[in-house]
Amino acid sequence: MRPFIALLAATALAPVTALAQEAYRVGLSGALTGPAAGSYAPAIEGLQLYIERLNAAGGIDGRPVELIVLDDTGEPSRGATNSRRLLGQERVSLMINASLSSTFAPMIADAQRAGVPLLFASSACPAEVYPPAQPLLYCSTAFAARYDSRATLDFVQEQAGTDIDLGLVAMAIPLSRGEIEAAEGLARERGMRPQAPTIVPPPTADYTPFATSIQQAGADWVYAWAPWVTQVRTVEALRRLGWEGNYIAWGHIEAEGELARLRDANLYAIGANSLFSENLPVHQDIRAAAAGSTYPADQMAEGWIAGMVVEAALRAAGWPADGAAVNAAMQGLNVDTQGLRGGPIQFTADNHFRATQYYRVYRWNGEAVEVVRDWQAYSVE
Amino acid sequence: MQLIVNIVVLTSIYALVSCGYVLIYRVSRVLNLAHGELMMVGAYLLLVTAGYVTNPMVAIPLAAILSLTMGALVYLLLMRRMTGESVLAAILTTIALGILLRGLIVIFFSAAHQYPSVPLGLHSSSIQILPGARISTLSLVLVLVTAAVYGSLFAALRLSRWGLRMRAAGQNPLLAAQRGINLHFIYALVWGIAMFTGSVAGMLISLDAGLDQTLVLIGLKAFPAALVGGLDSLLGALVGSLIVAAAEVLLIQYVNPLLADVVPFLILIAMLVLRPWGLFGTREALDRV
Amino acid sequence: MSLLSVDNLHVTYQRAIVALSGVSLSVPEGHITAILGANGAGKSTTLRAISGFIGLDNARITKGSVRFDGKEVAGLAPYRITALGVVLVPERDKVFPNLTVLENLDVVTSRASPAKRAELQATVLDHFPRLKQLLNREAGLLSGGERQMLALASAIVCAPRLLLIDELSLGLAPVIVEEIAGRLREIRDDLNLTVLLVEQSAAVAFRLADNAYVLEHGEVALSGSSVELQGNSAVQGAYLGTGAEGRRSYRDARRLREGGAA
Amino acid sequence: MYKRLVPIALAVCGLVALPIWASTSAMDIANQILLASIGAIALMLLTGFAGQISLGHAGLLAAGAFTAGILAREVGAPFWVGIPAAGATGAMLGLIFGLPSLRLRGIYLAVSTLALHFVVIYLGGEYETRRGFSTGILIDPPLVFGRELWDPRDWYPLLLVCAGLTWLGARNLLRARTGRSWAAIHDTEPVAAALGIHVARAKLTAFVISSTITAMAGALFAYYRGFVSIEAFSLFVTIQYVAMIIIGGMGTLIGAVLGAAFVTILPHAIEWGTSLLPTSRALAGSIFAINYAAFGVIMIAFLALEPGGLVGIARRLRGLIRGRG
Repeated sequence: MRPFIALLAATALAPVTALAQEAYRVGLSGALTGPAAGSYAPAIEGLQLYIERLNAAGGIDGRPVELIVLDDTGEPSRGATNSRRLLGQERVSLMINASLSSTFAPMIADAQRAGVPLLFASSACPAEVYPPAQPLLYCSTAFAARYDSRATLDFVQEQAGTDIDLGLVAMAIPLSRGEIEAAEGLARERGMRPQAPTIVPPPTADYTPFATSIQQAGADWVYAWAPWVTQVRTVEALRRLGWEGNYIAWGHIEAEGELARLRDANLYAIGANSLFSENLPVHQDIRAAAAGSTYPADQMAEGWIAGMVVEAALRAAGWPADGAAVNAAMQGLNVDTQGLRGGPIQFTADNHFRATQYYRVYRWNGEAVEVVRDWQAYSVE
Repeated sequence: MQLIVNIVVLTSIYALVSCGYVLIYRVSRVLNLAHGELMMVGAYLLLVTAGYVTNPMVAIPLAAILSLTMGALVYLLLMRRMTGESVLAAILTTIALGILLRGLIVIFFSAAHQYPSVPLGLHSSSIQILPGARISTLSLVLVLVTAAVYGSLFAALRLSRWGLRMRAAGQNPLLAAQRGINLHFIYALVWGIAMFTGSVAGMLISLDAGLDQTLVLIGLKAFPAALVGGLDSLLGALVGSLIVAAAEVLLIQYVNPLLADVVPFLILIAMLVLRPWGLFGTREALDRV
Repeated sequence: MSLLSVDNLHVTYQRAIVALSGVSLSVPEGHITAILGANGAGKSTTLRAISGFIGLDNARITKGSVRFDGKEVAGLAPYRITALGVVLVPERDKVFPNLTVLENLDVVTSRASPAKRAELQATVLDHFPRLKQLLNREAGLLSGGERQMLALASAIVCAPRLLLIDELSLGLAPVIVEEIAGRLREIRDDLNLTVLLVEQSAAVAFRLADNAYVLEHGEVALSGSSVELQGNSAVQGAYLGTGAEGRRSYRDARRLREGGAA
Repeated sequence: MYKRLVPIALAVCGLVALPIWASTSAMDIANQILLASIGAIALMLLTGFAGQISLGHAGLLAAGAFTAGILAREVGAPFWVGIPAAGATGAMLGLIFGLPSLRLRGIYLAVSTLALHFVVIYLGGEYETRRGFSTGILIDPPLVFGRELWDPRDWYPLLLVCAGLTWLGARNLLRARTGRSWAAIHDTEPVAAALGIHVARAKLTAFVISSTITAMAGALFAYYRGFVSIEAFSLFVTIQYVAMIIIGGMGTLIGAVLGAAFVTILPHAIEWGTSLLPTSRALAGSIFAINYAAFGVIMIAFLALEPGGLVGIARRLRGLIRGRG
């Protein structure tokens, strides 16, 4: 028993890097690795690049921003350990979650107990951020449960009316299934004929059986809301079966590159982020910053927006910025997304999501990925 | 009609993967739970060879040969030390090997989703093979490859001398050694062939559906197919794969797609209770364990 | 002159049980030599020590030497000794049950060239005609006698220089043992084989062997040509139960060494 | 006898004094070690002593955690009801997990428990989505003696007591008749049967007792984390527990605890190690992979080089010292 107590002591007194006291301290726990890393790691790197660029330009009023990034591999137990370390030992004044929904609960509980605001960036927005919002919880991620399905069904109705058979595709993880089952209800209300949702278990060797059941049920349109892999594998299998219908999927960060790879005229992606091909000044900034990084620039919009929100919050909170000060500042935040999104991100005391959520639909039109329908606003009640 | 085609494709995927389990168990009495990871490593090897030479007709065979040698090396460097150890120790060594490979793959290739078909310029078009039934070219290739692999394995085990020696080593290693058969070569050969067939399956799946960590789970799903047929016979692996694949496809179509994930294991439990040594396995395999 | 000479061989099991304590014997080329002895006298251990398959249930050669054709082989890896031409026919598990008779013959590695091997296979099948009729039958389905024939045949196809046979007659009916022993003698003459035979039944041993050794408790108690040993009253008393003085109490058999030493 | 008491007394007071000077995250690690050692002792009883291979450990942990979670959420059952209820589920599952062991041995038994693991996880997933807890079940901190347990420092005494009780219970069990019957069926079942030991009953008791303790450990874990979700009970968790009893040393209770400590501390040690390297930010991306690879290498090293595990090494060291001392 003796040796392991000594080892334990060693980790306890690990060299707490003595930080210059005047830096703003922000902590992040995210899925840098693990099965879900594909859609979170690029966003985290985008945020790191933003903060580095901010510090290079003198930080906030001369003080640098110290971003502590911990990997939780999408596992709840690691998420809990990270949040205790960030709040207890690193004493951060703002905590960010960029991971699977399974890590939410322990981090929410710790943040509310420590009175430190928790920002969900690139991870799905939990229901607690919608009005009437719970204290301390904010979300800057593009996709949002409930509103995505409504916007998608509006678009489908606009294109093909309501006399259609609607296929529904989700992955067998609780969040994706929940949203698609809600969409089934919404579609039925509008008079469409929704099929029973096709829920695909994650490790699938061959997607053809799932595509067959959708095709044989005679779907004209198919709506998919799931991780990008499930969405794209299903449409590829459907095309191989000779299905010519229209397929609309949620535009994750990989969407732009993938639409160019697939070159499918009837494949729509609905999203809240703008296209990098528009080459707005902010896109150029991201490309410049992302030169030489492991992930492609067009997957970093989510992380960049999170950086904007963090900067705005810290700048509004002033110095010294403890949890309460940053939280108070975030209540009235108004962040201009410089074209990355359809509009600004506004937080109010009651709405920690955004005042209006903008959706855009795009697809491949033969030579490039083009915008089929420009920003469509939905006010968040 | 399309359902039958789907069943044939899924059967050949599971068969090509599960023959790796059967070969290793039948000859060296070791259950290789790292087969899923070895299959994934084979697919990533294709990513490496595709980086150097973009002609698929060269890249794929090159990667296949690399995986054959790697399979043999896995035996010679690691599993050879485990001969004579307890059953649990041997299984756990394969599990540990699997964990090690998973870690190394992420270190070298990052966790992102990769597409080996892009550098090779392969686009998976689809063909109409029967009225009302279409299949992707790669799936067709996979079915043909599975048929070729099983055909050559059955022939080799029946006719070629090395095939006989593999069967002999599986039945009575001591007597095989007394008759001058070099057991280490046989085991290395069989581990090589198992990784070869697994890697070919891994490559074809990744050319069709892209490549990432989840390929390992497909290896795990093929495992019940090998066991249902009896860990001990190739014919069993084929029949087992057919049963599991047919159950999955029909359940997805008519009952509830969610069951596809757990169906193979339900069949496995039923089989273990009724006939633990599987349909074609030899009962002796059970007592010996 | 002798193909195999074993000098003062000691073998212990699990570092505790002494199986052989000082066995010395030599097998002249072209001869059939037998090892006799009661159960547990160390007959099989000697064979396994010579063939190299000793390390199985952690037995170890602790002292002494085994010289084959002038070369020291004690402690060599089994497949190296087999390559030199020493082939063992084990007591149990002597055939591959799921392979057919023909496959059992094809599977073994032979020191002879492919052509010579085919010829060898043909002659051995001539000597065991019953096997020729059963070529496509699975070995597991053969009778005890046929199985022993197949084991001998597959060993001979390896073109051995020294054939070690562990228990030729075990579990077989006398008439079958007679037939196999006769066949073996013909093959020995035909192929000039050198054979070291471990045998329980002295009758079979003396009928086949030119000379013999009698082991007792891991030591060589008696040795000599078969004729001499057959005449030796002590051996008769202990093994054949037909001692000159009529019934003898078994108790004295233990002092076989002092009493009837030749 | 006296000579053995000194190290044990030292260890106990060392453990009791720990909360005074250790930091919160160190306390969190200590609590995780205690939780892990309860599960490891349970698996050691089943595989180390009774020789029944089981790859379903994570499934049992999940069953215990879900029972506690469901009761806390649906019925609002307190801590004192949740733990024994989880134990009952564990016992029931232990029977189900144990039945195949009557017919199967070795590989086939391992496989049947593996299959049961996937079934339990599937049912857990179904429950989570049916009842709308799409992001897992939140459990508020339990009330024990009127005090709300949230800070690792409050949890530590309770967990220490639980681990201690499991240790003592296991030790007495091994000395009792059940323990001896387990030792018999460990190696040669036919001989055990010949000696009149009711092999089937011995096996089933091994499975039931081990599963009950494991399920309670799962429930404790759920209360400690305040949260239950299926992602937390992947196959990797089973492999971690099996690694604990191997690295610790098969067939010894102290081995289970040492293995639990080793496997729990390893990822933190690696993370601390890589944070010292200059390129720590680049490596942060592949920490998970380095952990996985290191875990694999260490397990292989123990399996191939030192089957006796840490206990084996300790014994060998003590032999060396005594030999030379």
